[in-house]
Amino acid sequence: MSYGLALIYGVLKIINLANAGFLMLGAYVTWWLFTAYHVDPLLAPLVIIPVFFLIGVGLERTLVRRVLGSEPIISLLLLFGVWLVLQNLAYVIWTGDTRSIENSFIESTVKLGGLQLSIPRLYVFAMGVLSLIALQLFLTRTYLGRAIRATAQDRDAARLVGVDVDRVMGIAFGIGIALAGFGGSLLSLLFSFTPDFGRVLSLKSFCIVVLGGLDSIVGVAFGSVALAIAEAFGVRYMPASMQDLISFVVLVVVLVALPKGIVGTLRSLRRG
Amino acid sequence: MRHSFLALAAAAVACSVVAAATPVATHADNGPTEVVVGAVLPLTGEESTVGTYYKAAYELATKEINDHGGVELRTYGRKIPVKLIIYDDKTDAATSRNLYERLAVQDHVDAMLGGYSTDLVQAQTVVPNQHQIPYVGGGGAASAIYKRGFKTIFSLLASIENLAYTECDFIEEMQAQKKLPKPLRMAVVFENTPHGQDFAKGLAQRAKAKPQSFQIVMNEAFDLHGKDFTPLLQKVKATNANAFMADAHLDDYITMQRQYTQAGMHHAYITYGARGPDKKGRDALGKSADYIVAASWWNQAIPNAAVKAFDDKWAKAYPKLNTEWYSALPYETARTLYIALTETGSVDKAKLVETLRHIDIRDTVLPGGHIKFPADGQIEAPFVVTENLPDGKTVIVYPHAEKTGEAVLPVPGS
Amino acid sequence: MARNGAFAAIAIAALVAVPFVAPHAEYALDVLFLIFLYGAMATAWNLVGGFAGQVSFGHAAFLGIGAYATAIMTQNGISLWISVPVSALLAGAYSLVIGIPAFRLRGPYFSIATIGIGEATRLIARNWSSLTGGVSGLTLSSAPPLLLQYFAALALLVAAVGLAAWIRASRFGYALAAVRQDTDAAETLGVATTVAKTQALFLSACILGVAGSVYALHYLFVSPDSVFGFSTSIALVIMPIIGGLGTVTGPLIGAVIYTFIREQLAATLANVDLLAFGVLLIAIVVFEPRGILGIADRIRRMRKPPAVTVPDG
Amino acid sequence: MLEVNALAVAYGDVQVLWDVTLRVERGEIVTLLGANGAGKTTLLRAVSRTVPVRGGTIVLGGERIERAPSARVVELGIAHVPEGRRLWPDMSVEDNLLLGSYPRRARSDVRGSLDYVFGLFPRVAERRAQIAGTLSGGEQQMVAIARGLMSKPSLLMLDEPSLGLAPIIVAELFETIRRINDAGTTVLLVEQNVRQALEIATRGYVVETGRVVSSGTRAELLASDEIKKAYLGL
Amino acid sequence: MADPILEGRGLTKRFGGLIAVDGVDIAIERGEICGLIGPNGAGKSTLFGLISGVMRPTAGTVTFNGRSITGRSAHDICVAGVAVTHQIVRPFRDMSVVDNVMVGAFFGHRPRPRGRGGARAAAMEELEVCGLADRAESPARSLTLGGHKRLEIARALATRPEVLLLDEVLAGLNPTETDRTLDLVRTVRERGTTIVMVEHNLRAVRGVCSRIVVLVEGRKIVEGDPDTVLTDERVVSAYLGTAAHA
Repeated sequence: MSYGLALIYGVLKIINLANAGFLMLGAYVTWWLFTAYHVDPLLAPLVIIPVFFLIGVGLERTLVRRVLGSEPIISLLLLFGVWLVLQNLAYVIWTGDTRSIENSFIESTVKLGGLQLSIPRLYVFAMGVLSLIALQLFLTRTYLGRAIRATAQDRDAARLVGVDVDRVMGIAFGIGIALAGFGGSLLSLLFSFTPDFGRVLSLKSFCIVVLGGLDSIVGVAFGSVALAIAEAFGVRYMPASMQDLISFVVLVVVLVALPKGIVGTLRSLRRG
Repeated sequence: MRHSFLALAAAAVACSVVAAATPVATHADNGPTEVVVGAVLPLTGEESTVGTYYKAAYELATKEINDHGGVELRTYGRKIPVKLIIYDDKTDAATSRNLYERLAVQDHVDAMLGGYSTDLVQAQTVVPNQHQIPYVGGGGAASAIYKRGFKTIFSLLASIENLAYTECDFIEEMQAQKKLPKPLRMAVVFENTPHGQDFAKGLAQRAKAKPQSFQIVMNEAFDLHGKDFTPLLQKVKATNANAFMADAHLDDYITMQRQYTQAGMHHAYITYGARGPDKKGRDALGKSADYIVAASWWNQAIPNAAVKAFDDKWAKAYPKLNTEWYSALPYETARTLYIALTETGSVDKAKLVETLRHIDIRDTVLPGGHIKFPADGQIEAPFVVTENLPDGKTVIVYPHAEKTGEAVLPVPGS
Repeated sequence: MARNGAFAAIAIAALVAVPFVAPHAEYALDVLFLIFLYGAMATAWNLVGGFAGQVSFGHAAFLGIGAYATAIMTQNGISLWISVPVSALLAGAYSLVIGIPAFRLRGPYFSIATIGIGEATRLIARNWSSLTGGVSGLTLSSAPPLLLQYFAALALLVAAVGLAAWIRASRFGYALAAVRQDTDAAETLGVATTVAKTQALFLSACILGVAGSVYALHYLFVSPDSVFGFSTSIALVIMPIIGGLGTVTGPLIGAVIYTFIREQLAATLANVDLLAFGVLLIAIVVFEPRGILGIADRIRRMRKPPAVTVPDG
Repeated sequence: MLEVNALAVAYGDVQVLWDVTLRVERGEIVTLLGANGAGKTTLLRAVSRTVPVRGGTIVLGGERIERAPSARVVELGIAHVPEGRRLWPDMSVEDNLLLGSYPRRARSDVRGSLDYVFGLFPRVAERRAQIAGTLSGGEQQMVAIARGLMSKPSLLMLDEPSLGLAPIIVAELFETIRRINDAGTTVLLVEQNVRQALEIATRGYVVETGRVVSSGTRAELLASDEIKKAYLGL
Repeated sequence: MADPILEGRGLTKRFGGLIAVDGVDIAIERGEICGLIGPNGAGKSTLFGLISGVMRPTAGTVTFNGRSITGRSAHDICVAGVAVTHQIVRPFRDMSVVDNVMVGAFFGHRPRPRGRGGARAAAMEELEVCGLADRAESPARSLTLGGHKRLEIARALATRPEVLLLDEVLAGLNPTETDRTLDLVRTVRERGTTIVMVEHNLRAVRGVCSRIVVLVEGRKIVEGDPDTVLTDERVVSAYLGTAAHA
């Protein structure tokens, strides 16, 4: 999900347009495991996270690394190409049919006070928060996590303390892709999907990441809350058919007006 | 650079000359060797599910004709086999239009079968109009398509306004039986497409005509292929509606109904327009799809022998594809074209259009029992209203002629 | 230079002659028409994305505005002599509205912002029913004859490529090339870089505006999802990159390949087109960022003895 | 312990070092002197393997390292404290320090290393929870050196540690460097504050446009004109 | 100084909490070669940035030929007549050498050269001066570092500047290239262009500059003729440091 984007951007300084593709793929793999092998969709991430991680590392090794040194736009285009390939492979393999996962868990709800809440929604929300906490703990408490942050902030300095920067970049890309797959797997519990699934969601992720500041994980959490509020609030006053407009407009306005995101702007104000 | 420019120019000229040399099919006096019929369908992309059915149905109807030697064209005094050309437009309007153009100018089709989904049909129908080629469609319901004065376009798919009217008639009957409250306060949400707009328009007209039966308490469009309808559903929840009247594509229907259930919403009456009985939706939604009322162009449960026969035929030809309305409609579409060709007796396009304009087919599996086109070319067939019942059962509850069971209304638990 | 001109003249003459040599080849004319249209569109995108190095994923907005402007004016009986230039100017005006803020961003940020702008424009078009007919779009009643369409598209292509060729060799072209390679260095050499980028975007938008007019008159149907669609923006990015970014003929070559793959191959082979484009894009970006022209250049150099090898890096 | 022989380094086609040869013995403080752009920083970067070597050899404790990856060099006991501190500004002081003990060799005794650097720099101990980017220049320099020491190096390479610091802090800093050396760590020091550097150095090398132009003990260098020539072009 | 061609007053630049340039007054006399020296981090390049419009000063003014150019954009300032070369060379790598210089001729040059031919002629003239005429058609990326530095100068000269700011043109050059570049600097001065150069190579500065301004930690500490300045104790200790226990 958005964290993956922030991580990849932070460490490799590239914008990952392929995120949309891996998000979609995460949803499809969950569905495929469920329909073909009756794997509980809640367990699918156990497969998806390691496999996508390896795919991410492989992608970084084989393709992304070759263009890291060149202009940023080149890596953007490369990952855009990866997205096109993923999306259309999905069309070939799974066709454009709408897919969705159905089991009793997905239908279940719970009453809390007067409110009826959907259990899968709560679950997805909780997993989102948990993954954020896990990621944050990983990044702040482990050597590898610290090395990732160090590489994001100053690659050369990381090298000087003995961090294998190339390896760390591969791992960061892998984690980013694994998170996108995980996100897709979670979202497959809530939505029906087609191979085009990731596009709008991914643009929203960009919006969230831009809101929060491109390389800040905490900012991402902040950004997603901000966007959710903006959408819920906006739809009250405008037709629901304009719902997505909100995120696009927020995306452009924030990019132009606050290029460091809200958290980044606050941070530089504090330092200034 | 120089070389490439030269190569480019050469390639362009070469390709056009080659194309120019392709012989134009000419009809000898004793008629063509085959009748060329073309269609462009969304075999991939968003609408590929239905597109695949359309292809299967067109092929089935064509195969039946060809198994009997082709269409009988009396002008030439013999049966002539049909050559069916189908292209894939990938659910893209511009491509769809270009490929119909290709059917017209390169494949020199004698007639066209229609594509599927409103926006594609809207874009593609300019081609048959421009080339004055007869076009029989079964896949674009929006009335706007047929209000453009295109003279060669015919459609077996009745308009969504009709769908709304049929549902309203059914609701009135239920109100008379005290199964639904009167007036019915409707929260109308519709996809922002001509399809959805027609649905909302139909309901609005009925609410205007019969305010004592219908009231619209909310009327709002949502964007196609939305991912999160919770804000919209919260808005619906905030109204005092007792009916939830939605119109949506399959994916949005699944997502929205799931979120509806999860939000713990209940209404005495709930519909998603044509969505409801289809297997994919029921598989995806499970119990959440129970009690949804739908109005459809066709249903395999229509209790008559012809429908049963079609169902069997379809199941035999395509054991992997369920019999859906989008099996029957395109099948009848192709059959209509072949009947019209036989009646015309030649491949003369103007004459064929003339035949279609006056055609009246009585042996159809479509509800209402006959196929006839009004001046604008869009059929005015009635819809069948179904209700999903628990355990995957579906009953036809309206009209009386096709009825297979009693409606369970209001929705239990509401 | 002169030889280039001569070849161009021969090519144009040949293309003008096609309808007369082969009057029944309607389908060939149709394909050529599409190549011209796509070629002009790709050339227009290339002014900004290739010459000035500002990769935009939202260029469909300009095509859409041109198409809608022409459709609306034609429906109201306004002559094409007026509606086509007005369409171009409206698209150009829109480019100024979005270009001025967007060019405060550089590189990938600009690209991401253009995705947002393009999609926002599409959504506005979908919802502004009174003007755009909403999602149902607008239908035009009658098309100009195919021959006229053919020549109009050819003229547009010649104009676009001519403009590109002229810009490339002009003072303006130097400004754009300098902006692409090092914006800051260009600035310190007196190039008003933001102005140059904005001018390029304006010209690009105007060409796309006219292309939109041609589109509307050919398709006779414009809807938000067809003309403002993201897939159109993608096509605009793909064609020049395949052919050769920042060159004059590259976008044209890209358009030929694109049209053939998309309109010919893909009609019978499902979903291979975008997949093929994705693979092509990856291959080109990783192995030969100069596109087909770059590959051709390599082949030529391999065949000829290396005349001057330039010591590098 | 460190031997550099006929080292040549170039960035692209810009050759920065030509045929540089020098030695650092265990326990010494060796200083590299020379004007800006002479190639001192590049020499350190060549040793820490963050710039490719074109020719020559670098030998550390008997192992050839001129082709080794940077992580290996750190593992072998070289810590390079780069010019401009290069802390990770958005991380806490503690995280910066902990990453300093990234090499496996150092991880076993992180606690001990922390105690050692906190003892050397009490101020760093006070600031351990603070975000590094918000420290003052002097504090950042202390953290940078402390981070280097966290890898338990046998050779500490310092690049312009006094840059941009107030004179009082510089004096304190040099005193600390001397203490680090006393505790057994060999030091290779690049410093523009020549006089101060020579005060604590055992020996020095003068580098001019990528070549070693003279070398000697502290006394020899203080006595010669080479330094003034190298710095002021006199 | 009676009539300085370029003058900065109270120039200050802050980056966050750091003051890179702190209230510097600097006046450049018409026709001189002025050296701007100081240890690393003294703020020399920042000062150049403020003058050339690449950065906006936090405080202070820049006047050129008596008119304020404070806060104007870099391209405006270039067209007005102040050109700058970059410390790290920034050629347009995909262009030929002459095309690189033509950018300067096309845009920085007033009056505008007549068309492509005019710009090319102007560019060739500068390439001749800079000794790059024989490499005119080579791709810019194929030059050596010395060539790149001279290309930077040629490009800047093509804008016909009255003042040329050279940022470490000698850095990384070998002695032969250094001498060649210094000769070029003298030639340019003889054509009437005023030169300000940031330089670390003090021997070279001594040889070519008529006046030196010394910056330390963002402040101007001393200025004057090279011999006086370079023996000034403040300068010496800025470069060599002060002994802690001296």
